[in-house]
Amino acid sequence: MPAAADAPLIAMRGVTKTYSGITALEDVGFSIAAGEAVSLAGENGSGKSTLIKILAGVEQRDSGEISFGGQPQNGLTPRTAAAAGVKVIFQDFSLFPNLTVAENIGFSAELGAGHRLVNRGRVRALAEATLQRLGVQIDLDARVESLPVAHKQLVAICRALATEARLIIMDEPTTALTGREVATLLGIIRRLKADGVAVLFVSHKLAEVLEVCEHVVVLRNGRKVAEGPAAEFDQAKLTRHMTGRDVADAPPEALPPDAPLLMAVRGLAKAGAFAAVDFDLHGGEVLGISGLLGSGRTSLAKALFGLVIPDTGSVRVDGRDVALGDPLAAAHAGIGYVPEDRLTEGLFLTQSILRNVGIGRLEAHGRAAGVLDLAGLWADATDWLKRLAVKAPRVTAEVRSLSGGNQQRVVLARWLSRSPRVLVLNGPSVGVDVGSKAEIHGIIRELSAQGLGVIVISDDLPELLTTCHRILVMKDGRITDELAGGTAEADLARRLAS
Amino acid sequence: MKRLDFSRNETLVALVILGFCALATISDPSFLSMPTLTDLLRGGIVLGIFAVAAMVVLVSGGIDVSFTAIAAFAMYSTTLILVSLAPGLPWPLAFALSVGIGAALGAINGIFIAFFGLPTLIVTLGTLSIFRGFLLTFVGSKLISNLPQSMRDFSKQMLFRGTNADGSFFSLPLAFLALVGVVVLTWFILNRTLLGRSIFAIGGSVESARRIGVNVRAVQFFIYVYVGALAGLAGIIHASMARVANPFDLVGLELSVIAAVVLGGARLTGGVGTLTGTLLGVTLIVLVRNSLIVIGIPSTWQSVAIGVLILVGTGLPAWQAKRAAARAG
Amino acid sequence: GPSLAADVTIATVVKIAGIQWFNRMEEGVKKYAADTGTKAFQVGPAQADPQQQAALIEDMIAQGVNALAVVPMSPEALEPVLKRAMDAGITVVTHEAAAQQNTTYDLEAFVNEDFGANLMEQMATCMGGEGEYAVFVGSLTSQTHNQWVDGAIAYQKANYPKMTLVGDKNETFDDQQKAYEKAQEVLRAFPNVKGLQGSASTDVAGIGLAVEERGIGDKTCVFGTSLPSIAGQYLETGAVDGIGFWDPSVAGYAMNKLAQMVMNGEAVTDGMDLGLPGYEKVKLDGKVIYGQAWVNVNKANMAEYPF
Amino acid sequence: MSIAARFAGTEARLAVIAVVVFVAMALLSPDRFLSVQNLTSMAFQFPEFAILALATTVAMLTGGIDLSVVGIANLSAIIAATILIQIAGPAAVGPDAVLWLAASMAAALVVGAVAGLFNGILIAVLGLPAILATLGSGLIFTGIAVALTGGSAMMGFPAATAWLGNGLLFGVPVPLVLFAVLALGIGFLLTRTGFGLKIQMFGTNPLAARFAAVNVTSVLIRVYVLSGMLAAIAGMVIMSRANSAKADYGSSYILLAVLIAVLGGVNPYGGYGKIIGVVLAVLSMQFLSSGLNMLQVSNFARELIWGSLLIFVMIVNSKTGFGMRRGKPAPARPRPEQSSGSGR
Ligand SMILES: Nc1ncnc2c1ncn2[C@@H]1O[C@H](COP(=O)(O)OP(=O)(O)OP(=O)(O)O)[C@@H](O)[C@H]1O
Ligand SMILES: Nc1ncnc2c1ncn2[C@@H]1O[C@H](COP(=O)(O)OP(=O)(O)OP(=O)(O)O)[C@@H](O)[C@H]1O
Ligand SMILES: [Mg+2]
Ligand SMILES: [Mg+2]
Repeated sequence: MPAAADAPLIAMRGVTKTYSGITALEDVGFSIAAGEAVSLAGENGSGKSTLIKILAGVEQRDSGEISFGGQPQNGLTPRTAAAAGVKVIFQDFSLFPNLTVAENIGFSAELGAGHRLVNRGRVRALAEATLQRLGVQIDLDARVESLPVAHKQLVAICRALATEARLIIMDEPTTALTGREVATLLGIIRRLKADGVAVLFVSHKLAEVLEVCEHVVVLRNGRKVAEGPAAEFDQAKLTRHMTGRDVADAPPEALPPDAPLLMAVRGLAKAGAFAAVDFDLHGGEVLGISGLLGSGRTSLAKALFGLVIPDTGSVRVDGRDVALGDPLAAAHAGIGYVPEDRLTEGLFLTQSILRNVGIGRLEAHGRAAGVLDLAGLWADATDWLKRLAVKAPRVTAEVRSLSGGNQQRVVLARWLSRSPRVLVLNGPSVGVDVGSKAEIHGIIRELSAQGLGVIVISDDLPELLTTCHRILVMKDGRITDELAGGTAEADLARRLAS
Repeated sequence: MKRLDFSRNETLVALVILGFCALATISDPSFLSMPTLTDLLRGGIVLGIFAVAAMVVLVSGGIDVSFTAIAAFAMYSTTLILVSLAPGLPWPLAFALSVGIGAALGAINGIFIAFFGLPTLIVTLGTLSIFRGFLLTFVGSKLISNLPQSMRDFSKQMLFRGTNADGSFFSLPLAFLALVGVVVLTWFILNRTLLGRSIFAIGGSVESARRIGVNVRAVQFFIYVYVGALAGLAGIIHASMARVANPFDLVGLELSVIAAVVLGGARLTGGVGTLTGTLLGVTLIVLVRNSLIVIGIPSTWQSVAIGVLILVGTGLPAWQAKRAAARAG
Repeated sequence: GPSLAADVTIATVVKIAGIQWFNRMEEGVKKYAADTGTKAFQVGPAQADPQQQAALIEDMIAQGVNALAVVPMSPEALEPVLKRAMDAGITVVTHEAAAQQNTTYDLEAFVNEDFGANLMEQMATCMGGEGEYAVFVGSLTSQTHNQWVDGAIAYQKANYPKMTLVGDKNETFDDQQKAYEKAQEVLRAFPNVKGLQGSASTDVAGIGLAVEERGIGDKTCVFGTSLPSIAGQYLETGAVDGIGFWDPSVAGYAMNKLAQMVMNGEAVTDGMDLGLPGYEKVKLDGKVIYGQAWVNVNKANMAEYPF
Repeated sequence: MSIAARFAGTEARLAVIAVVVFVAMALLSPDRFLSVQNLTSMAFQFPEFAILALATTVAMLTGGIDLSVVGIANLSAIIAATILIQIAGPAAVGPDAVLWLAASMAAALVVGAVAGLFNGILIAVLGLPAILATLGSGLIFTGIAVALTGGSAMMGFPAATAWLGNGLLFGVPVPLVLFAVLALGIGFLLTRTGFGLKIQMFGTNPLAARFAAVNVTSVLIRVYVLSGMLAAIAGMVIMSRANSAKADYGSSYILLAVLIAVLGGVNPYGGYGKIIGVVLAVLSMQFLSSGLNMLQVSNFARELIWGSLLIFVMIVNSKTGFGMRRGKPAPARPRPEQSSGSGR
């Protein structure tokens, strides 16, 4: 037994976890030293979040050992984990939508300190200080439910950083963040490390991973397949370990000059969100839209699909005006929308995977008197699940049992099965691993080859550059710039920041 | 002064109340009088305590329909115990007994909900039948109009009395203080203690609360015990003021109480609710129930009138919220 | 019919189980069973709902009782099920349902309108034959309550022209608390009201409480149908001036006895004596048997009726 | 899907309970409970509230509730009764009577649909929580029924009216046939039609339904119209069985219908529920109720037993992982406030 003094901060051995037959983790072991940042890498569904939940005491392992500072931990609960200094930024944020920003940030601290009475001043002060440390400005009294996703993520980060921690676990903390916030966060991680705090970092953005972590652990199908110092890994090698193969993203093929005009947006405006938006989309074109947080991209995307009612302007598809502010009219005109927040906006979590896809294609399988051709519907849905290579135990399983990336494909499958004319993808690869991401990019390319117009909204600059023919840059609700696809990444980053 | 916030339920319900009072005053100028006020305050005591209890549950993301059965059970068995075993027990002890019985029954709800993890609506729908069935089968179904002296005494204690021009009295019973006490205590728990904030947190997201280490079971258990205790208090006050312990009473009120709470802005989805709103909701319901004759609505149309007011009272804020949501996208 | 009393089953089905009124009726039913050795018992639904009562009768038919003594919650709603009972050879006796079609005999303690008039007479006397009065019914859908009140109003119009009815029939939903609130409201809306007449057994208790709290017991005249055990405390203080009722236990006994007579093939005739107080000389009108079984109770004689 | 798989879980356990209750009652009073008389009597009794339970179920699947079903039932019955009494008259016989019965039935359905439309608009368009909207509208429907009739019963139907609630069709009670047809129809609707699928998806996640271009307003409105029409049918059955129509018939059926739906495994927060479960719950309740009446168990004890049964079933279900607790779904990203008027 090593003496407690030189025992690693956290050590795991043989950790195994199964969910009703599905093995999420099998015999995983590694350790994290104080002041060290370890990256946990792996494809969607490889077991990263599960491992984190076990460390945080949220889920119980089936077998294996975990020790904090040499002390074996049995029956870990969220409270004992927090007391031991383990703080977690959950992939789904785990915030309280009905409480204010201040309270969300301060709650765990109050709980951890064992106060019985709450002191609002104390809570506010802590929240304010933490927000300042991260250099973000969010109204302390706003209810979290009213915040955009990115702000929610920032609040979740603040909550974990608010109090003294020995290990901070971050499960994809940057999915909704743009370059600037990511940079700030990475800066904070460096400072934390310097203070002796350990970090367990999960991200599909491999560049970030390699930038900030000393050590890399790679999971595949719930098993540890590689481990070593970050210096020994590059993106390609990491990708190979994660997926078991090489993944290469090809640049988009050139758009044929005679591509027909598919969609024309003119003078679209909504007070406080976006203004004077004009653009055309041609058949087979992939159009990227990028911008900083709050630049109005999401509002614009929702407006295209009728979920936001614009004040003025017009959207025409195939030369016909689309009624604004009506998702049904938009869908009918052939516009599809894959939302950014798949858990609340995209999925019917407790329904089967099949139904989640099938709901998009009811009309096509309708028979007389509203009766469905169920066999056809399910065959169709199954076919799309296959085409998008959704990894699922059974197609009748609840969609919530899938990993994030597979869930995203389910939403995609739903829209693709409707054969839309224009597909608006808001963050198509948010929380999706490199392997799946490349496949989704492949799908996008394939779609455009079939003449579909695709609008991709993303913060992921390489993604935009490899998939899009053109990229629009938004700032303060206006389109300020336009670039061709295949431009250098640095160029796009500069234009975004300017 | 902040400007009136028309997107808040509280403001809208307050406006509906004012409108209704104006209407009542126009049709009968003597509407604005002390007897009206004391009658309404008195009518709001039991409903108010119930509503506060229902609000706490709604905030936690649950729903409780069994509190009326708990109240009837606690009230009736306390009276029975007093009458048959301890006729001389002073009223504070009798009240404590009823509160205790209520808390014990609430604990049964709490066990099913917190420890077995069953859905709140279903558990309380079940215990509603169980408590009522047990009471009427095994405890008794005869009403007791010979209340023990201590309860009679309590019902005759007044905070103040006054005499109208025609020589009749108006008065506000001591029991009103119980409502005030319950409101203050609940306000303190909900807003000033970590327990209270945990109730809100659970209402926002149980899973998130669990993940940051809130002892969800303990909090839920507390909620249902607390609600049971409040129901026990409301029950014994009801019996004392009505000067009869009728085991058939109270059950059937639960949906109106929940309606009052939701009128006041509490969300059925949990996490949101205020005491101000709850009291305004109760005020509206009591006001409407007690003023239809004054306005001159014929008996045959009175339930239509109440229905319309519930719809207007909830419809305005709901419509407002929906428009705001549509504007924001 | 069955020969031995012990083989005879008579089910008394009341509007709702457990309440004071029908508990008292059950005493009569039990007494009948004890006196005669008949299997006589009483059942009632847990909720005041005609459909639940119909289902209960349905079950009684299925289990093969010989006779049914029914106090219908809503007589009309029971016609089909009682018809089925009679078709199955079951003797049916009803109570508080003078218009019931499918019954062998309906037993009425009295003519409802007369009973209402009796209450009105007392109230009018108390009021000195003039002033405003208000009436309360348990529910607007209750036939008997409406008959009492209508009888009372008609009697007042004919005999006490200086009295005036204020407001509608006030509906109390058979709930003392509602009666209390309605009474408060009536007292506010019509400050000069002197007479208040209740119908449901809890009405006068609710009214009495409101009257007592306002200290106007001496200025008002409160009458209505109730039982001493419900209204007693208000009779004592004078907040309620008088109540009228008929003894449910006697009615219960009488129904069972009547059912047995029918099964035995005994004749039921006008003017016959059922051998029970208030039913010594019944009036037969078609299928309806009327007694003169009402009792007027006030502070002076309430001790004689300990239920 | 194999039959076993289709019948697994909640519904299978309910089937066991129904059988156990039946056998227990049969053992406790073998000659009476198993008599043809009793079995037919039960078959006449339950359809009226079972149809109301179907109405509640449909609303519950969207995460809403319909507390106005009894009000709608009585109001529709009173309108139908008006036609039968005032236009047809008690003396109507033969094809004439049948025609008027059909006409009154149609009128009742229209009333039910309009009342349901009213609910649907309140909930889907104005965004009222279903529990309050239908509590309020239920008071209004009942109130209108009281105002129309002055509170008294309407009687004097043509004899043919009795057929609906008391007749036999090939030896089977007509109300039972009616219930069976409706249960099958609703079951079919829920599992085999786009509308049914949309109901369940909406109940699972109203926001996602909107994002999936489901016409949520139309779905919700149609749900309450359907619920209103089912209530109207129940109203007609009650009217026929009572040979009269009145504003306060079946007042205890609201809670009973909710209890049955929930016992039948319908998730009151929406998204899950099977008609077979509701049918089994209805049967269990009826066996229990009639059996206990035969044993002369107090009707209050019956409430006690119902309540205990409900909780017992829930405990058994939860032990086997049937989680329908609010906020339980594993990825607990809090559900956003349903501004789209999900009707909770
Ligand atoms: N509650 C659950 N019930 C059943 N299976 C589950 C549950 N949670 C996770 N799983 C399964 O466990 C496996 C690991 O999931 P996990 O969420 O840990 O993946 P991940 O590596 O975090 O993926 P992602 O990158 O998409 O977030 C997956 O196959 C998933 O389907
Ligand atoms: N209806 C509205 N009224 C006023 N302000 C609005 C409205 N809708 C959005 N906004 C604001 O407009 C800005 C743009 O919002 P939007 O969500 O479109 O940004 P975004 O860049 O798409 O964000 P993200 O990075 O999360 O995708 C934000 O500051 C938002 O708060
Ligand atoms: Mg994950
Ligand atoms: Mg007097």
